[in-house]
Amino acid sequence: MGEKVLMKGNEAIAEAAVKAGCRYFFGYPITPQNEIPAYLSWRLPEVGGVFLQAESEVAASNMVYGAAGAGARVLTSSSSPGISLKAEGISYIAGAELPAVIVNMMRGGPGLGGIQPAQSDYFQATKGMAHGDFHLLVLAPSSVQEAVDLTIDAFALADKYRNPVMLLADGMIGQMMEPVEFTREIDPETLPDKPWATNGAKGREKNIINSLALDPAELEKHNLKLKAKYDQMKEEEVRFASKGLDDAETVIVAYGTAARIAASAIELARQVGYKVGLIRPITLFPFPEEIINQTADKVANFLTIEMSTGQMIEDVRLAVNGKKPVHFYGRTGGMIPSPEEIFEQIKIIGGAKE
Amino acid sequence: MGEKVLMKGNEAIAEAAVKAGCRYFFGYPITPQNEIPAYLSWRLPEVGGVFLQAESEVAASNMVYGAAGAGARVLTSSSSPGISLKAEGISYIAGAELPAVIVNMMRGGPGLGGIQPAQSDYFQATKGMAHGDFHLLVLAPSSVQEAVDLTIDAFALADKYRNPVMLLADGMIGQMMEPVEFTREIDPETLPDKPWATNGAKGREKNIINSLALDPAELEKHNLKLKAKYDQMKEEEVRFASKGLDDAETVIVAYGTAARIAASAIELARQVGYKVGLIRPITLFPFPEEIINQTADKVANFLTIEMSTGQMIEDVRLAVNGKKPVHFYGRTGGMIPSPEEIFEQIKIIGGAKE
Amino acid sequence: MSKEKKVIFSEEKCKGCQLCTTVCPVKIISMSERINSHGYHPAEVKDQEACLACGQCAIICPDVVIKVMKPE
Amino acid sequence: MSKEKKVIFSEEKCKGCQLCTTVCPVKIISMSERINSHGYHPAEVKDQEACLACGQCAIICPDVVIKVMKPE
Amino acid sequence: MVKEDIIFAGFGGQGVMLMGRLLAYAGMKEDRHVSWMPSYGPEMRGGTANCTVIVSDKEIPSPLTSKADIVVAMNLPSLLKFLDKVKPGGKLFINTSLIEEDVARDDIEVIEVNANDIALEVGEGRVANMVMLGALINKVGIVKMDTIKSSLSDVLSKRNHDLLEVNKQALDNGAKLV
Amino acid sequence: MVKEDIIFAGFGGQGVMLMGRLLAYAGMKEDRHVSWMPSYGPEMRGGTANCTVIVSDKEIPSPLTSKADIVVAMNLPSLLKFLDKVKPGGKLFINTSLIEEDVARDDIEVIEVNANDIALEVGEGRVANMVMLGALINKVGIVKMDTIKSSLSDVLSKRNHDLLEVNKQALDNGAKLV
Amino acid sequence: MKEVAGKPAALTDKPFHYCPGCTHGIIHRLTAEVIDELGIREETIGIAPVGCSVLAYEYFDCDMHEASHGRAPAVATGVKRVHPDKVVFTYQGDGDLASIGTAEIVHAANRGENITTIFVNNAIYGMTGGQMAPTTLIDQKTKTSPAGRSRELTGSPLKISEMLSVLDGVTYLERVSVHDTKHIIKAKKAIKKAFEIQLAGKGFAMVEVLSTCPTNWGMTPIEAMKWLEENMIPIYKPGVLKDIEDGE
Amino acid sequence: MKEVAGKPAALTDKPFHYCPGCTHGIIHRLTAEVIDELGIREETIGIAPVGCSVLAYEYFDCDMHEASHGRAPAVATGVKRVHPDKVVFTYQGDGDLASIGTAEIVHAANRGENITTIFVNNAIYGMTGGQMAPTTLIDQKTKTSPAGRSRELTGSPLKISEMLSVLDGVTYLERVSVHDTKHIIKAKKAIKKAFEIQLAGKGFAMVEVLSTCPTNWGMTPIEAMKWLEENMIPIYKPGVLKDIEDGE
Ligand SMILES: Cc1ncc(C[n+]2csc(CCOP(=O)(O)OP(=O)(O)O)c2C)c(N)n1
Ligand SMILES: Cc1ncc(C[n+]2csc(CCOP(=O)(O)OP(=O)(O)O)c2C)c(N)n1
Ligand code: SF4
Ligand code: SF4
Ligand code: SF4
Ligand code: SF4
Ligand code: SF4
Ligand code: SF4
Ligand SMILES: [Mg+2]
Ligand SMILES: [Mg+2]
Repeated sequence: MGEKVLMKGNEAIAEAAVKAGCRYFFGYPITPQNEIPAYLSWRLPEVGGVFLQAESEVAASNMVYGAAGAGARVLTSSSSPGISLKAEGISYIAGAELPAVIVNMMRGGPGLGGIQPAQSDYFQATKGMAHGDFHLLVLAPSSVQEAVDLTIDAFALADKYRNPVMLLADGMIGQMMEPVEFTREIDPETLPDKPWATNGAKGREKNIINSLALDPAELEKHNLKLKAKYDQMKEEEVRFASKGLDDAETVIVAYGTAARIAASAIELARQVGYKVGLIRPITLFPFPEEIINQTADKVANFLTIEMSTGQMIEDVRLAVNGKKPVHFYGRTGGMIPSPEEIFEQIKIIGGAKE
Repeated sequence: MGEKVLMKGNEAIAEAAVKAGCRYFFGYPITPQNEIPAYLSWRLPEVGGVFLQAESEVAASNMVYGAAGAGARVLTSSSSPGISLKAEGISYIAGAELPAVIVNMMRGGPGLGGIQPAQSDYFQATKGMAHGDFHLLVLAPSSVQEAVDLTIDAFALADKYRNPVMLLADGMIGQMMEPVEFTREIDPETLPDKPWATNGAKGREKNIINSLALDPAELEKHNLKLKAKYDQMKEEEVRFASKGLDDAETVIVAYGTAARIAASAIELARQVGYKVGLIRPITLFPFPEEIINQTADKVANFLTIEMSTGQMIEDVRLAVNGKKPVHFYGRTGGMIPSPEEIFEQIKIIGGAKE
Repeated sequence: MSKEKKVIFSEEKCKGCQLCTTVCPVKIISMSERINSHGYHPAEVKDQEACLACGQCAIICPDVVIKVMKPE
Repeated sequence: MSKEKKVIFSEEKCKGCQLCTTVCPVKIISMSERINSHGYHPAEVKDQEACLACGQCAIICPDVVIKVMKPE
Repeated sequence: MVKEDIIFAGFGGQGVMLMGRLLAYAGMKEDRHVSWMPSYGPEMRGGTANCTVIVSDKEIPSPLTSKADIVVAMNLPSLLKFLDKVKPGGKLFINTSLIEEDVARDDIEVIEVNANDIALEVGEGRVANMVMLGALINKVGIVKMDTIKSSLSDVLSKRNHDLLEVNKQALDNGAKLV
Repeated sequence: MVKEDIIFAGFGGQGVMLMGRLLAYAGMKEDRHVSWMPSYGPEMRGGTANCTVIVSDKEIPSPLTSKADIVVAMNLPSLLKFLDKVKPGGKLFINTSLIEEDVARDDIEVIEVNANDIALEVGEGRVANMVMLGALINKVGIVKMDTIKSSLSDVLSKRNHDLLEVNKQALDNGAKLV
Repeated sequence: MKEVAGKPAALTDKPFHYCPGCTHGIIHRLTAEVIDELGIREETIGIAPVGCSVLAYEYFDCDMHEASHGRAPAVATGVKRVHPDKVVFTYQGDGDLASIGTAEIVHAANRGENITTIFVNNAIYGMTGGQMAPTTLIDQKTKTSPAGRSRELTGSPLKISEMLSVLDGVTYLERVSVHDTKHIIKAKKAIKKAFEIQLAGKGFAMVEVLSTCPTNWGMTPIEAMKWLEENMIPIYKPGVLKDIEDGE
Repeated sequence: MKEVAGKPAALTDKPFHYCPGCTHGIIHRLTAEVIDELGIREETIGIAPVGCSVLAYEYFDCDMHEASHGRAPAVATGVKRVHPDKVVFTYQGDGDLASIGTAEIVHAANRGENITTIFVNNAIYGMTGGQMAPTTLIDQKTKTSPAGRSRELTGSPLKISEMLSVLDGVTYLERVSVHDTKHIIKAKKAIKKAFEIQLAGKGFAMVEVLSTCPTNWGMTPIEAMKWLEENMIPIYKPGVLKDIEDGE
């Protein structure tokens, strides 16, 4: 521990899960996240855990549902089409208030789409993942090290809220290698007991894991309880990184891979006098509304960069709430925007300089 | 035709599909939409069509995918959890640009939830249905007659855009009986040919139904093509109904069942001097942004009413764009707001009257 | 002969399905005139002494209505 | 004996898998020194006359590289 | 504006849904706005079934009602469940063939109909619902009795058409009670 | 700020991914910021494989690069694919053992390395990649050759550790070429 | 006085919500009796399906996990892999197990997942109001086969137990019925054996129980029992389909 | 000169993207030859799976519909119900058909859906880089069974063809191999028969074709052919598993 190693994002996430005390993985192969199951297929048995390749994503998410209900720290990972198949199961996990961590290594869509990096599942992750009033807590790393750190946090957050947490990244984060350090390691034996788990009703009342409530009044109560959790997340869990907000005239909002590239573009732009800042949401739900809203009082405009045709921009606009224009630039289908392209957009918004 | 009959919403929708020239239904039972398949199970054979109960929602949506690719007008229907299972298939249908009509008779969620009416799948229907950059065209009836009319329109819109269209209603619309008139009937034989359909490459180049594009540049092009369709929908297909906007100080935005009840509340409120208007989105995607934005210049505030903890409110806020406060009142889990409750909210927002 | 009942019906749980009546070897189970709070005519045994405590009725009862006691 | 080739390889399609070499009853298929534009050494038959036009090579070739002609 | 909100409630099997549909259908024939909304779901299983019918001269906002003008309770559980739903000044029809209890409200009008007994008199226990509906129509007159009768053949499923006459008889006998 | 963007490209099987990883690993050992990004997906199947390595004194924004400082082309298809990616003034290493074509650009420096031939001299055709990497390091010096060598045992999978010495030899022989 | 029949301890006091005469109740009781007899109530985690028995979690007095429709075997796999020393059973209807959940039961069975499955085949979708199930008989009328099930359009009744018994991972598979007391007693034996196999760590065991749905069959409970006997039994023959221990 | 072997008309000119020696190419060619011989190219709609053969729509010169992973039988059902007079086939891998798509193939088969299925069993997930399939052999090393497949943890190789052949809706089911020319010729006969059955309107027909994946097996194509013969054939015995016409 504590030593730097060079790892692929996917493998680093897998190792981070183990370090977080996760001992159960259920998943189904799909590019570009296959290194996660491949890694865990030898690593979990090594630490006494269970790796099981499910017959499908539908089965995988229900195995996760079962294992989470049984009290385990449990992980599943997939990429876009596979996540869509997990939707119903995820809704059950959220409805039954179970902790679980789900990785979505996004690729281009819709349909079979492609396998290159994309960010076109933002809406799915933050809003309409499945039926019913619920939210995932969504974490968006922009480096391999951050993927590691957020994976470890993800398990803790899932337990804290008894809610599924999604690590939302793209094929680039999953496939690239960067140096990482593992500074934390959690022994699952030391984790607090889950008194609600289905592990046999020995000497206690029976436990029930369930999301059914035929009485609407009861279901409404449940919905409001869930909502209170999401509100608490909004209070306590918002994370973002920012840069150059002090003097910025234009602020780019971007997450994950897009944010890294935006940072490059900002450097280019600052070299020639454009005052550009960056707000990088790290939690996508809860979304860092407040900082964006406050920043809107100081800057001239916003530029949202996404590897999609425009999804997060809605949250940015909701946060800006009409105070300033919010521009958009996106690439899709596996195309990665270049710093130069973004710089061009900055120029268009910021007017002539020099 | 043209005679009034008293029908359940679900049965009326089923009959409307037949009248629209739909001859294929693939679905899986789920409350509260079971009258749709039950009706079509005898009605379709009567008109030479095919009713097939699929082994699951996943299979159903892929049967629809196949039948739509083969050139048919095809319907599927489900309710919330079943729609989640159809997500991947729907993403394929959208990605492959196929026309199909999907009914979601919403019930409370998440998870198994309940079976009473709810509107908590708004996000799913309008935004994050599944992975990838795509949208359904979403129609939200608020009466049985409107359900009929929109169902017939849905097939035409699906064909026009080669895009799946969702009829989004709730258990109440599906279960209630109201008088309906069928004024249109389309003979499927008279529908324009679909030259792209897979019906055998006789005397022509082969046709391919597909959503795969391994080359990111190609996939991006495809994504932009899809986006252009959505933009065209925004230009051409926005529908809404409104009432009392001339003198309104407060405008309620609500759709479907919630809008009917809001209309009651508005009557109560107007009786005692509150100037309240109603904007009822009929298309949820494309969302009637413009009318709301324009209205925001004239009124003091908005009140969004939903049978959820708050989903459409985001689109309302995006449309209002900070010009005026947007309030929210919702009931969930199958609870139906009463006109009196809504009236209370109007009083809170509108201050003391009389 | 015991004074205690051999076959006891939790009347409120009975749904009047009549299945028990079909299996009693001595045909002593009948449906009562009473209606329980769920609106069912519950099954009853008037002639307790004729009961063989064979348990057949309890075996087929889908609603765990019937307890059968055997004198030891 | 015909002047035309009996067995014709679409060299650009060949992936050098060598499967054809294993089935030729007269063992006349060998891998060429050449590299095609995909970087594979294509299979070839130098001794066309020895070819029986039996089609075995074409039957096993996974890439539809081989056309076999039989003099009529 | 005339608008009547009516809740019909009873055991599944007592034909409460049909009573509601028949009333709604007749309302439609008289060119009124109508809606019929059933309770649905697994609670039907052995429990109570109910539906809400609204007949109005104007568009009907919600097909459900928080306070009904009229509640028809065909059995005791239904009475207990819906008693509070009758709006002050409203009417409550109770099937005294199955309900012996007294009604614990004095701000409403209670109409007692021994529907099952009358139905048996007609010779068909199953038409208690029509007896009750006959009483209702005669008392409240939301739609014309003739419209109800002429709607019967449209609303009753074909296989019950042999019961048309008995149903009409039941309607009449019910009407006579109030 | 020193930042080098390098693309390694060749057939799958030529070990281009390993060249990249080794360089990135050595960069990490020298406490630089590094990233390694592979091409991925079914195009690997028989097609070209490539990876982008960035070694920098500052945080690395994008692990991909639109214009590389250095491109290493181990075969012809790779050369054709990546020639345009070399930034003006940049360097192009080509494996002349497999590439006979001339390079049609004169705004870049072309370094020719007959990597396969040299590898065969070392007695192991598979280490052409190390020959090339040796040449690269000697020419450009992004990291120290010693760091590369000491990284070898960490980066090579255990079952190839018997090839450690051959690899080092190849690195040296490659270095000598430029 | 000795109680010869009554409520098993592994059932709660909650009255079943099932329709009058529905044999789900019998099968619940048998399962609970087996749990009692094996003394495993405190070690057992039951997986309830989506189907009429969706509320099974209220009736069994052991830990219960409500699955999503059809996925009980996957949920059970998740639970069992976390607690291999505990007893895990699924209780599933024919829509649940033989239709939407086909993949999950096939793969749990093939993996030899060490769980017990009670498969309640009533040839119909009870909960949703009587739609056709894969196990619906030819010519049987349902809400979605109003003219009777057609072999031509929808195939034959799915013999999923016969199909599963082909799989190596299946240790024990028996089909039983509850249409009369003799068969009920046999059914209980089979259920007991299916749990014992799990306790012995011997792999996947399943009991298919032929069951009635008076409501959606449109019959009285007594008629339903008869219909089961006369119509289902000839198609779904009771008996041991697989028993590895018997070398079968 | 007469062409005794060459490119069938039902294949386009597009070179396959398959790895060197991958037998997907052989199976494509056989299927195309059968389509040619039956003269049905202009009547045929093929359903491509998600798997290495995902691009099959580029190779077959007939109408093609790309399915989602595992759902080809459902997509085929949709197409066939709209065009009952056309010929519809699915081409599916073992991950596609025997894992994620289990429910879809079971139910298409049980319905006796009048389609033809070519099932390419290479005991691995080719496209995604060599993960374990349900058909992976015991002790076979894959990316997700790095120590070799364990029977205890993941069960035995899934004999899905044996399983399907139990179903009434299956008219014809044969397992063949393409590891040598003799078997290839037999494979073609089986594929032809499977199409002929559809043409005769006789119901569901499927051919399981044992196939290689040199890349993910980590072998040369020649070694892979041998490995198939020596390791797969004993487990997956070629032969007719069902042929209703033969009264079997
Ligand atoms: C994903 C999903 N699809 C469909 C349903 C609706 N549904 C509930 S139970 C059921 C089938 C019940 O039939 P079966 O499994 O045979 O059980 P039974 O009620 O007959 O005991 C269905 C389709 C659902 N809840 N979720
Ligand atoms: C829903 C979904 N899950 C997973 C994948 C990833 N995936 C693509 S192909 C494949 C399996 C391929 O294996 P197989 O079906 O055996 O075909 P082969 O490549 O071996 O011919 C998988 C899991 C996907 N594209 N979609
Ligand atoms: S125990 Fe036997 S004899 Fe006694 S009532 Fe029951 S069935 Fe009849
Ligand atoms: S079997 Fe049980 S529920 Fe049915 S009538 Fe007898 S006691 Fe009542
Ligand atoms: S046709 Fe026969 S003899 Fe001729 S090259 Fe091919 S395999 Fe050899
Ligand atoms: S079998 Fe075909 S691809 Fe393989 S070497 Fe021979 S000709 Fe080339
Ligand atoms: S609907 Fe059928 S299966 Fe369900 S409880 Fe009623 S009788 Fe039993
Ligand atoms: S990965 Fe395997 S199955 Fe796929 S093309 Fe290559 S050899 Fe064939
Ligand atoms: Mg059932
Ligand atoms: Mg495979």
